[in-house]
Amino acid sequence: MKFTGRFTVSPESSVFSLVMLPLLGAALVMLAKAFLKGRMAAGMQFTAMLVGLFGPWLALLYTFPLVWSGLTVEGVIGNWSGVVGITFQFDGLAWLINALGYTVAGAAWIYSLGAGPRGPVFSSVFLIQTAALAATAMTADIFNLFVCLEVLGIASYVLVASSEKNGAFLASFSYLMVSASSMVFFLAGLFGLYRLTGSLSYSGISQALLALPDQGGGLAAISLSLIIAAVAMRVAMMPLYGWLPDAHALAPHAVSAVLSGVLIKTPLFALSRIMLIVPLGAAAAQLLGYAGAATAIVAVLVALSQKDAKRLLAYHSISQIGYVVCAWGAALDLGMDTMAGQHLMTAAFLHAFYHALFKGLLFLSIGTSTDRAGSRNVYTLRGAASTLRQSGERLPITLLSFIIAALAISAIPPLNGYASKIAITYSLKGSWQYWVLSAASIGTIASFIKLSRIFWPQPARIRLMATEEPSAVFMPSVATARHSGLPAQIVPGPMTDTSAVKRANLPVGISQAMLALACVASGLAAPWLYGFVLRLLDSAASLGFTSLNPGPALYTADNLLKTLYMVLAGFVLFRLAVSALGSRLLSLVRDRHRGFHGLFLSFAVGLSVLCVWLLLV
Amino acid sequence: MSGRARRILFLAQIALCVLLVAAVLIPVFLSSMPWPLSARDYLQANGLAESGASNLVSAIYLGYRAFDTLGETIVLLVAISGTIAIIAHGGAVLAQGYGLPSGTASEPARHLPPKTRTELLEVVTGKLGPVVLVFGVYVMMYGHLSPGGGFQGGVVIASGIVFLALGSRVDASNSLTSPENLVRIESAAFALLLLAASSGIISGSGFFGNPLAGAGLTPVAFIITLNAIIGLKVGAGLGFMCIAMLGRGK
Amino acid sequence: MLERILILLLFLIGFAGIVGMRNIIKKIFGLTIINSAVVLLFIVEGSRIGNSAPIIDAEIGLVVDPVPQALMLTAIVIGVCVTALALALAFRLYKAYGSFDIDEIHRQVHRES
Amino acid sequence: MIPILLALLIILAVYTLASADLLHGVIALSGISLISALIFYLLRAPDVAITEAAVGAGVSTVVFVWAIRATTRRASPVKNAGSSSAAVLPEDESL
Repeated sequence: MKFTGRFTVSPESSVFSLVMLPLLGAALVMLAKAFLKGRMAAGMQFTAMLVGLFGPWLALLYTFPLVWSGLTVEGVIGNWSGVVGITFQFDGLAWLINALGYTVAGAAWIYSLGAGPRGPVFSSVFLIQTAALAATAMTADIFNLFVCLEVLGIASYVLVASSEKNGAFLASFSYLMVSASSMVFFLAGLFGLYRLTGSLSYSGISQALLALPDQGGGLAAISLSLIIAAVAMRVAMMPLYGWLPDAHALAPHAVSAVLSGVLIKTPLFALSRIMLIVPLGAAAAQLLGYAGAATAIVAVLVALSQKDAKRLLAYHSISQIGYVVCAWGAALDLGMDTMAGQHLMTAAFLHAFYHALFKGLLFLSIGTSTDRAGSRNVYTLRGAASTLRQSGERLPITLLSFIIAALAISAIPPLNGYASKIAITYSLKGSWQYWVLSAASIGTIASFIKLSRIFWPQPARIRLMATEEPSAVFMPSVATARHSGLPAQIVPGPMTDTSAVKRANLPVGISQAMLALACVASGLAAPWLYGFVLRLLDSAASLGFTSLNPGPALYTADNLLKTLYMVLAGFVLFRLAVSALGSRLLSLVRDRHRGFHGLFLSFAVGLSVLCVWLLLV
Repeated sequence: MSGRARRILFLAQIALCVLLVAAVLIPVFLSSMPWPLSARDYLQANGLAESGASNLVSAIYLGYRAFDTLGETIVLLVAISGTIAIIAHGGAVLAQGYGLPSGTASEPARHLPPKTRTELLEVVTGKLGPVVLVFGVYVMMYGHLSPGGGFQGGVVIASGIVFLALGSRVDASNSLTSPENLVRIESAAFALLLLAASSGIISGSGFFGNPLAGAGLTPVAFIITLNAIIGLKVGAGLGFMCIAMLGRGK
Repeated sequence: MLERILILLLFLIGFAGIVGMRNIIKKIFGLTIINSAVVLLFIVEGSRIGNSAPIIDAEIGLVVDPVPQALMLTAIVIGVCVTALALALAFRLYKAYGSFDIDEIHRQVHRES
Repeated sequence: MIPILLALLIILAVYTLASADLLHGVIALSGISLISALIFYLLRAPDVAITEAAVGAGVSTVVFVWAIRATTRRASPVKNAGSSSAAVLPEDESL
């Protein structure tokens, strides 16, 4: 259909409706809360969520032909002068990040309809977070990036605190202090860059730096590393991930899915926009890529040693983001104008996208199972499958979702994780990162064999133990009530959080089924999707590599054989890990609570290493 | 490890942390590069003509970089609703939704000693409140000419609202200072702000553009409008937060 | 130069407070202080290129750089918002664990779970 | 002039972090905000000065005072006074 009248939607407007629609939804939720009561308010809130989370798809569809044909929607917001105004850039990469964000946010919201949280404050903050993701994806101005990151941050502190689990307030507080302080360092870096260049837009900064003698020298290097370190903090990379396990493990399940699936990746891809054009960007990306490989292997070892199911998943998020960062760093190091760089970036994005799908599914299915079973201890919980059946789930959707997601993260064909991991290792073949990532994959398989034991039937001995001591994990609210001294109606009893989940309900099933189908479908359609992402990223660089090299072949005998070996190795590693010696060794690497200052020490160390690296190259 | 060794290790970690940060920041903070002139020169030459606001900071804040300001008001919005939700109910208000009993936003009141108001305080603040409100509106509306603007005016308005709330008698229903109304004003102002920001899309002058540029309206009118809306929103939001914290809700 | 050194010192004091203080309210004090230090840095350095406030009326000389001022308005407000949220969390932590001491809170959290 | 004010800020910052009474710390902190506002005014940034005075010295002080009155003014817990103040972290019990 063509618009023939005078009224046409400009590309710029449709791009900004990606940000404005969720914000409008948030405003509607607040209006509903302020002016309406009861069913009317609930109905309006529901409508607002629909507008905010699914309306942007229209804008994405509308802008797709533009992006596909290689155009970039760019300009200055409000048509002001570019010297001071805010520049934005909507290209294939931004389109892809938005598509990723709205997919996961939509599924997480449907899940939250069934399992909570669902208050108006939650809804509006959730929508605002989604809007900030969209804005982060398309900004090309460094101070605007700061504002977007702050909005993302403050929304996620509130969302993490909205959990009623024990320790969620501490997790939220630690996350807030670390990330707010790192944002002050971001400002200091911004000061350095502004002092050197007098400009705030990415293109202005890079042009001014290139014009300077010595390209800005030490000040430019240090300012850049301050900014990169602050963003890397949000991405939870190697030395800076200390805040993540608590925050992600204690948040409500739907929030965990969004935090792990989208929130830690968007800053990374937003950062690539400035790293590509600033001198020294490639060198910084190289170091980050190395840190990513290290993250992948270290985090998977720590994950293998966890006993809390959701903490295990949180460590896997760190490990998987390590894969993404490794490929992303290598891509930026090579440059997006090389074919290998394009393929690596495609692989990185594809893995980020697939990880969002299967990790979201993992958080939702493990969350549902552990809530119904009443325990999250990987070592003692058994028979979760039968618990699910008893709770009235006639179709074993949760169990099937878990199986699909676990197979996907373990890179078993034909699921999506297989395709993206093959894509990453294909481009890295021959380098040391290839071997590190392969080892990390073996660890992933082993730890998911370990996690899947919670669904195995219950042996008699453990059943006895389980009835004797009810799990401690699920009594937090009582403890809170006891300590806070508040009357009982303010602090809800232990069951309020889970009562909704105790019975099988439709939204929980639907959201899991949606994500499970997406995992299978995106696995089957992986070659096509690879070409799609490559083409979109390519159109951003407009070089036309797509036709030259369509990407890796998936189901070669070589790859399948390698997968078989990895599964065998994973099983061996699992046996080792649960053996007496293995569990003693693993308890050494289990996350020591290094305390609050440990978080800052790792930040300071990471920051200074990055500085030294950039000053030396 | 003994307590003493632990303490030394702890202090050593902190010293290392601060030293590393100092080493990194010294070149940034102590740099004596000349400050860039490009943005200043551009604004001094064209700022007034392009935006119509003689206060260049306002011109940037609500003109050139109004999108940042939108982000800032959103941070404030999330902070206020998050703070209230956390102090009043823990996670419960976020988790449960509409099942909560209404009017509990003033929960922290129980922790204040009962005697927070005295006769003198009541009289002084009650008389001062309207004056402060008027001053806040002045700061808010003249931000494009003189120092001040929507945000600063909003803060002054908020303190005026708090004064009125402190000054009014316990049972007197003061419609401006009731939390319900403040929440209503805040959410309505937020919706208005979003509408104003996107109105340019419909009229064709682009996102955050002056919607009536075609009709001969100068950009400064748009800046004044934004100032007023932001002032209203900030005033209501902060006033709500302070009143809830002082336990003066209904 | 002296001004820059003093601002750096202010920043480092605040940072040491965040890292080294055990009381979480004092950590929040530290956050406020480093935020102020960076704001001061922007304004002090940005004011070196002019000699009148960035308000254009009659014949004035060169104005100071208005861009850092506008940016710092945003940064100040965001800083206060984060502080308010941190205080709300600190209040909750105190109510739940009866202490502002970060180590004590850590200990209780890990004992309970 | 400016260096003197900055030196004053540093003294106040040290006092803020060192004071045993949190309420005194808050008052010193609002002093920091007010002096900063004065510096901004002297440096020809009146907008920032107004904002810092209203937001930093006003709103933020109100929130701090509320938080401290609702909890405690003491900066260090009584029972731990004198005992080892180093981080005593829990040993993670094995399975």
